[in-house]
Amino acid sequence: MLIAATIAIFVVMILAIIRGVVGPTLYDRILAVNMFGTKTVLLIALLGFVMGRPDFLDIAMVYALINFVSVIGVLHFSDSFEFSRSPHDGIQENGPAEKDS
Amino acid sequence: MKDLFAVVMLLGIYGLLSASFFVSMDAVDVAFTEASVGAGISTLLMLTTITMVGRYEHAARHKPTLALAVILITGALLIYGTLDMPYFGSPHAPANLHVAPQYLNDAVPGLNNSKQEVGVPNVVTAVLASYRGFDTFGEAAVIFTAGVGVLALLSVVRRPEEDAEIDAINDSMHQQHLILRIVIKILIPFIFLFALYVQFHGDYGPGGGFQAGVIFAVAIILYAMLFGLSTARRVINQSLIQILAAVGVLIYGSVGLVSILNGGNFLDYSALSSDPVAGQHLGILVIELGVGITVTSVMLIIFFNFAGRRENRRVSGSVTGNNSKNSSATKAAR
Amino acid sequence: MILGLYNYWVVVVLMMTGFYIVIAQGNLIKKIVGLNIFQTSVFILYISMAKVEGGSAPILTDGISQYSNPLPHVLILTAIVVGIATTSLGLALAVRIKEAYGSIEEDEIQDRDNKEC
Amino acid sequence: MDTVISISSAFCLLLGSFLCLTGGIGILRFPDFYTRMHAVGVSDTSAAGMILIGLMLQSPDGIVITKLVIILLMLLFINPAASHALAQAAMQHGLKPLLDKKESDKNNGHNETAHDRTPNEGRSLSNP
Repeated sequence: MLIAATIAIFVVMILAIIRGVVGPTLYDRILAVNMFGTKTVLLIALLGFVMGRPDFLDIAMVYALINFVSVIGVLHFSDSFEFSRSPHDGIQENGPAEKDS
Repeated sequence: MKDLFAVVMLLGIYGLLSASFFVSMDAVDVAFTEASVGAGISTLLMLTTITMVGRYEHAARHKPTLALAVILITGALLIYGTLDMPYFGSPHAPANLHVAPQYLNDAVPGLNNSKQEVGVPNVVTAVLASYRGFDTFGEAAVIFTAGVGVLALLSVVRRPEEDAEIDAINDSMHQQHLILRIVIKILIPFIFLFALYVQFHGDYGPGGGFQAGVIFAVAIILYAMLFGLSTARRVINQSLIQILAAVGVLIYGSVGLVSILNGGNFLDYSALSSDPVAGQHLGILVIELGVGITVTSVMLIIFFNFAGRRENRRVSGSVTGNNSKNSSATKAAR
Repeated sequence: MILGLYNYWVVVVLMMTGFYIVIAQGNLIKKIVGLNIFQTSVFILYISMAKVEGGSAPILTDGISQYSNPLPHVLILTAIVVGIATTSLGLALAVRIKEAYGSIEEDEIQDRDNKEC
Repeated sequence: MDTVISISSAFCLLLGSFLCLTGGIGILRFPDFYTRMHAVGVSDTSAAGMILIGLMLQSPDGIVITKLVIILLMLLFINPAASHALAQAAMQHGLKPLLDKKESDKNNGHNETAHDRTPNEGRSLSNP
């Protein structure tokens, strides 16, 4: 059962990576990273049980924390991103999202 | 990829991935460090840099054929070289036969009739702090040097009238983050508690000075990001952390000197106390503390300098920034 | 079995990816990212060499007799922290270069240098 | 008692993995950012809760359970806050939800321009 859950999480991690690579907008990528982080927390908790030494959950805690910090940091810095400096600003923000539909 | 932001995001994912790889390879301490450093701090620093140097790369690449040829040849040679290497996971690999069994034996009381030298269950901490104490001392010095280097490269002299302007920008920007601020306020004491646990539990579980230092720094960085840099500057004095960075390395070095004065060798903790094992415990605790202080303050120095530089640029460029924001808004509205 | 060497091949592929980025890309930030990948490949090399078949994490408890090799873990642990320190130094240099030259593309910097000479 | 615990733990783990998978498919297949975020935000938190509860039922001693509870609490704190911040930032940066698109596609082109203009004007007012 543990193995099945681990495999499921692996699959979801791969899906998240695909979204992170494809992701048309900035926020899609942040979302993918956030999701990947949560899945890593679960994966590490599961791996501890699979390997029979479940006393290493500290690492999972650190992951949860770091994941949060990096999402907040990314948002903080993307707020003030100097998008205006790039020539294809409007296209980057609106174009691909419309293409998806 | 032209968008450097995507590159950094993927690097963050890569850091998380390699950390989970380390867990599956039994290297829990390494995974701990990589989690906090590789996925957290380095992503943040890269992002700060990108906000300063621009988000898109715009040069066309030159012909990559030569580079491709070089890496193909090198890669082929390296793969040919691996043919002589021991198989993956083999217990008889040379790397696993020499000093490592001795470290493990020393740590296990009563195994192979060895005398217990360090008596710390976490062998990684024992090796890090005791057997290879010189190495770690060098690492602490390297980190300190890097902090000094960043300080020399990026430190800015702030004028007081700019502070007010920065405050105004921060206030307007952080009005929206009310929920986050409350969550963070609740969370930060627990993060500090957790960092202390990691710091002093390093003998018995994964953790130690390096990791705890990074977690401490992360908590303060979180505060600085949500409450504004100048608020955090008021809480944590800049010159204080610069002094603390040096104090950490000095604590480490002075442990070595004390052990010399007590008649041992440099960093020989057995001389610290009448009971060698108790001396080892004491020495490891103190030098982990030194490492933790150094890492925390160097990480803070690095972050504050990067972010401070960025804020200064933003203030000086705020007029043009506003103009272009308006123009882009009108462009979008059309 | 030659397949028992696969961990080294993964390391070689990663290392060459990082190397390629460092030599073929003109953007300084990308070069730093490439260095990071290169660095991580070395970490993976060490850690995978430390893994022992049937071994467990080197934190001693009762009832487990086979542990992985702790020595490479120590080396890599410190290497990671030093790596972030050097990375931040590199990023700081990139910021200064951007301020001095107005660009972080290698060839543009080269052009400006040539003009000034 | 043992069988009850192991069965319920297995059930929790399976449910958690299923929720995980739905979230993964959601992030890949949904058409725009906000729907993707909905998929991730909902499934992530509940899947994490389910899997951690499943692990708690299996854990051998108290300290492990305590750590798992702490992780669960942290996730319950952090995930919604992060999702909230993300959505807010996206909204403020002017990323439009894909609400009116389908309807306006069914209707004629006139409607689309009208729909498109309203959110843009709102944005330029709120973001001078």
